[in-house]
Amino acid sequence: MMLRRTIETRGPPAAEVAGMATPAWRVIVFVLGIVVLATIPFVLKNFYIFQITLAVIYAIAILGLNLLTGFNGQFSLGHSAFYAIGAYTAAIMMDGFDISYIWTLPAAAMVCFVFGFLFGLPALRLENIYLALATFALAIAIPQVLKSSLVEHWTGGVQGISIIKPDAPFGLPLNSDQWLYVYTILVAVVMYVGAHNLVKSRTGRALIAIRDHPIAASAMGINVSLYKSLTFGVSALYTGVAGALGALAISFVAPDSFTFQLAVALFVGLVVGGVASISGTLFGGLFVLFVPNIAEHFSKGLAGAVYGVILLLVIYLMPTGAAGLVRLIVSRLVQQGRASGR
Amino acid sequence: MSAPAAVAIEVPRAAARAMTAAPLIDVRDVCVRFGGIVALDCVSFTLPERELLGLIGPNGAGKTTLFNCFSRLYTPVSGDILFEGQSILSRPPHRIADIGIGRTFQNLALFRTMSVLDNVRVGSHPLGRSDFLSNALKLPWTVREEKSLADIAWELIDFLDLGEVAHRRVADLPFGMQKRVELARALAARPKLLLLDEPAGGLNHTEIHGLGELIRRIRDERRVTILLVEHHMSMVMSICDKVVALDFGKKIAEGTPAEVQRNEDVILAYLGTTKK
Amino acid sequence: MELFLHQVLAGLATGGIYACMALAVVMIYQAIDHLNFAQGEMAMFSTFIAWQLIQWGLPYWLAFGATIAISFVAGVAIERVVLKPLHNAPVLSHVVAFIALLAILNSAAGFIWDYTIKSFPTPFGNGPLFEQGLMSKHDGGMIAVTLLMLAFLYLFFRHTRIGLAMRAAAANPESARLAGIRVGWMTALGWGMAAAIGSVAGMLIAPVVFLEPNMMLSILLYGFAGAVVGGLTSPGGAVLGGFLVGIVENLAGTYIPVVGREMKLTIALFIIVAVLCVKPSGLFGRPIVTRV
Amino acid sequence: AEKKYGPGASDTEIKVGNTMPYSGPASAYGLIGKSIEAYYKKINAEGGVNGRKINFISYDDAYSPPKTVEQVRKLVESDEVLLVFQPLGTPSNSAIHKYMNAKKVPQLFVATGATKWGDPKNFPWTMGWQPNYQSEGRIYAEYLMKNRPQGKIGILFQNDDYGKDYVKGMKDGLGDKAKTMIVSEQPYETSDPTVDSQIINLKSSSADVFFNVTTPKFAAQAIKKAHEIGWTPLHLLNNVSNSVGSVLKPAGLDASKDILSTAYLKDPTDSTWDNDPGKKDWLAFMDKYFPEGDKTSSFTVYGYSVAQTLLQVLKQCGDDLTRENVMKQAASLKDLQLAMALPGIKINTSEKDFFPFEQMQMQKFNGERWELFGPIMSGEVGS
Amino acid sequence: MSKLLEARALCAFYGATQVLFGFDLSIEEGGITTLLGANGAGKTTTLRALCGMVRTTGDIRFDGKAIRGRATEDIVRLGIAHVPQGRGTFSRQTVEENLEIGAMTRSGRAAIDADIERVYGYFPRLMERRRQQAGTLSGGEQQMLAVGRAMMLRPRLMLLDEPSFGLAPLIVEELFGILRTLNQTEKVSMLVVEQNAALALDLAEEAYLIETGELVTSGPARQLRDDENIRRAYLGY
Ligand SMILES: Nc1ncnc2c1ncn2[C@@H]1O[C@H](COP(=O)(O)OP(=O)(O)OP(=O)(O)O)[C@@H](O)[C@H]1O
Ligand SMILES: Nc1ncnc2c1ncn2[C@@H]1O[C@H](COP(=O)(O)OP(=O)(O)OP(=O)(O)O)[C@@H](O)[C@H]1O
Ligand SMILES: [Mg+2]
Ligand SMILES: [Mg+2]
Repeated sequence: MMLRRTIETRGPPAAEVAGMATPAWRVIVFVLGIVVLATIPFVLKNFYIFQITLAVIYAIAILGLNLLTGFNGQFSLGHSAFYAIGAYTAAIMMDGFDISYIWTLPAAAMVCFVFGFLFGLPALRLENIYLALATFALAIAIPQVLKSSLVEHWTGGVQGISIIKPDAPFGLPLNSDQWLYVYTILVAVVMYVGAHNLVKSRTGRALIAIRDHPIAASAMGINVSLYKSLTFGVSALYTGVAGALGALAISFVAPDSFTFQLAVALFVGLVVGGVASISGTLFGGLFVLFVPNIAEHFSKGLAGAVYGVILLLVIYLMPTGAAGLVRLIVSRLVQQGRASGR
Repeated sequence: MSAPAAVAIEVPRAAARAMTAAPLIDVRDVCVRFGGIVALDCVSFTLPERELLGLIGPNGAGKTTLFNCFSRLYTPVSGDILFEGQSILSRPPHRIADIGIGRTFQNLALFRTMSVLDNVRVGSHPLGRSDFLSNALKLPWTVREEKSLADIAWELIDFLDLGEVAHRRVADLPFGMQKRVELARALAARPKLLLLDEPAGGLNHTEIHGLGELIRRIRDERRVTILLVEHHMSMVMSICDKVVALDFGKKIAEGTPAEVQRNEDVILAYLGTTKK
Repeated sequence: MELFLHQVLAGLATGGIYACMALAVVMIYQAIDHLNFAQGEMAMFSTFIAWQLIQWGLPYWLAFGATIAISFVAGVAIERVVLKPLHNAPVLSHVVAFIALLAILNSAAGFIWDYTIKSFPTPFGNGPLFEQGLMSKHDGGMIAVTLLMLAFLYLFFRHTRIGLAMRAAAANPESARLAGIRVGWMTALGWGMAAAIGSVAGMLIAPVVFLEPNMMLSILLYGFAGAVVGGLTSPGGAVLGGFLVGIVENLAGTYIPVVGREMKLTIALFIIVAVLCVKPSGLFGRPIVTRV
Repeated sequence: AEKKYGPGASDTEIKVGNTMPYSGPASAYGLIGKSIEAYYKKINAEGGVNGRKINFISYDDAYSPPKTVEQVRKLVESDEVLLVFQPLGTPSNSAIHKYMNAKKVPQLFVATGATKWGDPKNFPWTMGWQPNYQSEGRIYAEYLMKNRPQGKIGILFQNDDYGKDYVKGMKDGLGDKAKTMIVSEQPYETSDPTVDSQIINLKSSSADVFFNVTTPKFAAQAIKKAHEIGWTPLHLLNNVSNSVGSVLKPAGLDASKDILSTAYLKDPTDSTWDNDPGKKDWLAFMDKYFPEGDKTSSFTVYGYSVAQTLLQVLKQCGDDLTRENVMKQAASLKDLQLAMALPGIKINTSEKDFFPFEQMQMQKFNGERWELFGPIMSGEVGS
Repeated sequence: MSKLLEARALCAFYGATQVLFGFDLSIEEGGITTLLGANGAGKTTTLRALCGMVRTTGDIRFDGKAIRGRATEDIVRLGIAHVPQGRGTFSRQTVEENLEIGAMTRSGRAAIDADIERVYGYFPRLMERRRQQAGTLSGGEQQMLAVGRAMMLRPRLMLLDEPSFGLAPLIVEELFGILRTLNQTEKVSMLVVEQNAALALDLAEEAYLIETGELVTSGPARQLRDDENIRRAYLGY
């Protein structure tokens, strides 16, 4: 009796939380996704390739934010700062030191991790609202810091830095937009797989436990402060890598590119994609990139208002983000399937 | 005041060294204050390994406060708590589970958005050593570690008969079941000492009886020493080896269940007439 | 020394602006247990309404009163129409709704009244308050009104039952319902009051910074900062925090060489974060203990 | 002649691309885009240019460089416009500078006064329009050297390229004397709620010349505050912020009396021009095609004028509507007198001179309107 | 005697999951009814359903008026106080503020103050802690506060979800005495959910027994108490 139940429930890990997609589903979606991704650079105009590249870059940044806010429960409205640091790291290395773009990503990752970790230390003392404020302050401050005369020598001050878009290596028959797309996708796959592994692991569970009940988490032997600071670092790392990729894609960095509006946009992307959802961040990236364009399409003078209305509608329709909606639909389908199966 | 206290400390320590059966826990003159409120007032007792001690007392007597001292959520203004002969007060809260102290919470402190299985797996956190990097890379040894943590969790889920709800979100479960999840979670790190704060809350008579059996089994089969806070006297009296009664932070009685049950102070402050 | 005094007084004057906004921030925080990022735009929009009324020929005080009333109703309406459908949504979704609201109000104001700055009249007169012109009459009047609003809020929260009901509804809606508190309406009332207080703040601030759709973007940040330094739960603390931020910012800008001038905001924010690290619930906020 | 078409041009239409901050913190400038759009509506209604309609495609970039890059790429690669016209903002234009020149697409008449837009040798596809900030700074310096050689100058400037260019122009113009004459430089950020603190610092630095390098809102604040605290220096106000309707009036006409500034376009609120045919045309245009536009704002005049400049270029192109020819014609504007430019201030460009407007005239505010005085000057930078 | 509260074919749902499967329940005016059942049977859900806190179908009448589908606060304002499972403490407010909140629907300062004193009289512990942040009270103290808060409403009907939860034996005894007094002197009707079936059946006149959302049996409390089979099978004592 006991044994039978055990076998039943133990099941395949993909079905772990009730109402999740079945593995067959997932495999199909995954394969389809790969096929679509692989064909994009050969069928679309460069401009669209560029746009999709940007969307994926934003998605990576949002993924970083999601690790922090969604999974670990630390509210941040300041991730534009880490995006900026990543972007500037890449730009300075390429422009000032002639270092290949390949090395900019690990460097940006390291730099941002350190910055994030250090910022995470005082942030430990702050609770949600206060933390939101502190990070928001960071977002406001970063453009000022970037153009300050202290660092102007490296950052190029208000003029920013122009960099050159990398060409495809090994004589691959790709133009720079196509190559950057491929490169971004490769990086994104690594980042997403890493995030997925992390979230589904012992460490990931610790992060969520801290979000849900920090006192209980520490009673379970989780070093709450350390994990929180490290999460801040990892989150900054993700966003910083996105920033470095963004610098390559735009080929230009300037303080005005990284205002708090970017931080707000990343946050919006996080929520509409789905808090604590990894795949939702892709939707978030697309949203951040395309919805302002759609809004503008309706009305120039009222672009902001249209954007706001779209945002409200999206939140009404999917209060738990795109991922939440998908989860709901799938669980409905599963239930219906079960009902009709009976 | 300090001189006799020092002497008092010296003696049992010498004695403890002499005897091989040193107490697993040794609570020494622990005092806790919140502003003007004295929550614990020089409470001392010891508990040998694999014994089951019941901690009783009226509401607000300081029972949970004592547990919170074990968890290092509160720091006593004076006194000390020794575990296996070593003070735990120098340890931060997250370094308590790894020396083998597990607990449940009176008012439930589950990870509400997580499934039962995940809650229990978080409980076994101290048994693992994977970190951000190794987990993100899914190194082979972390996969093995995951497997062994999952095995521990499943074993406990079966032990506590939670199999049917293993994948449900804990927040959606009825209260009594949530209490059992807490118990499973507390056991997942294979503790030597288990602190149970009103585990029978929300259970009916049969269930309480079953729980009593279970607690005994945990002590016997899993070799766990248990400190039990409970208001259900039937259970305390039937399973505990020893009972300590607190009132207004002071220890008012200590002894076998039968002794304590007969104690006038305990009856007056705590049991009232409905002795069961 | 004279410069120092000048800067402190000027800081007090701008601090008055922040304090005004900080009060509105505290008001909404008590009512919804969160910060409303659209608060600044709401105040801006109200001020435009006042401006429009004055343009149409209403006397100042009439327009002032009418604007407060309109803002109150509008605040209630926003809660009922925009936020009510989100009652069960997670709090981060609410924040996104605030951002949406911000975008809508900002863009609508620009569309209706365009982006050129407009002067907004002051009821206190334009001249200097003291001889040396350290502070204008308007600054003095603004600080006085701020203190009046503070007194009102203090009485409201500490000594009326409805204030308690509002805090209860924000802190624990489910239990509040079980006590018969109409949580939805409490929230709406909170929005209404926050909007009304915001409109007063806007009308007091506009003569100094000029009226235009973006006038509140940065002021709101300073308002947040002030409220947070003082303690989000304490109206008095928030006002004090506002003044403090104004003064610290000016002194940093004046006396810290090079970086001070360029990054006075950054430095001010840094100081705030430092304060929070030492006192996580603000200088005057009541620390909240959680236990298990 | 034989018809030649580049991308975006045909027998019936010419596609002109543009980016503007219609949303976000710099949305005030969106008015320029809307004025241009209205103006081309008028041109199209009147038959277009050489029989072709102008299809003005304007996108919102929210004053964010990455968005500008995206939108401009969309214009070039997806909409395939003939040229990109009047993208606004120094950072935005910097972001697309290399791209436009690599793609060989005209980046014409950019809406910023930085000097780097007039560099035909390195960037032959980019051209400015308005007098550049440095030149203007030099004009003030020249004025001071002549009239206040012992003056102690206090500067309030926006802490970005815009403000810094002005300050550079001023310093260059003062030459060796810059060090002694400038007694205080006070930067401000666009995120500062007020500039009160800076004004107090300037006053206490005992400056008797105030060089006010600000955007409209802060200009008004500065004028008002200086007046309030009884600081009455010789006040030089940069051109960007000298609109009577949208700066001086809000700041207080009284407080604005005796301010000096420069001009190259007519102030729309200045009654001097009431009988001027150029202004009458402009008013007629506003009433008919842009009735909701703000007639007191200098942005509408700006948009109107820059749109006319492009119109002239396109007219000159005739039937050769290639990108090369657009640049060629843009670089061969000779003595173009725009309707709303001050009399005598003309646009001139050449292969080597990518600064269309280079002249300005100084003016003084008399409490009601600006009074022009002195000769037409040019700051002579970069050309 | 008339029925104060009547529920017919009561069903309740959490999202798409149905938890109560259509049973009838009624409470006599001035009487005490108890609702018993094992863990997860749906007792809490029943109380929540009566207060409009979960989605329901069926018919619920209070004092003859249909109340199903009404907002919780409106139902409470009819005079129904609910001591929720988990206590629902306003943890950031002080003990006294918690009691004030309980009386939020009433007016009359003097009467409210008198009632606060009365609650302090019942639970002297709360008096000692009146200025303390309620979230820092011990579990049992919070339970007392929850009961006290419900009393502050001066209700006609009290719904008590495991009122003895976490209380020391002596206090449990006192609490049930208080409930009995309230019922007798002030004619407050009560629906009591209890795990301690013996105690509940002693207190109550009527009893309902449910299992997985369905009614097993109902009748006079004495009858249930004396029914050996039921006691064994469901009440376990
Ligand atoms: N953080 C705190 N601040 C103030 N007082 C506290 C705090 N924690 C506990 N107390 C007080 O200390 C006393 C002891 O509380 P504790 O939770 O230990 O009681 P307990 O014995 O567990 O009671 P119960 O049986 O009701 O759970 C209580 O009166 C409580 O109000
Ligand atoms: N929020 C929820 N979402 C989904 N299901 C729920 C939720 N809350 C309760 N349930 C389910 O409803 C059923 C009845 O729960 P309820 O809490 O009413 O039981 P109970 O009789 O009060 O039990 P207990 O004695 O443990 O308090 C249980 O099966 C539980 O799993
Ligand atoms: Mg306790
Ligand atoms: Mg229950």
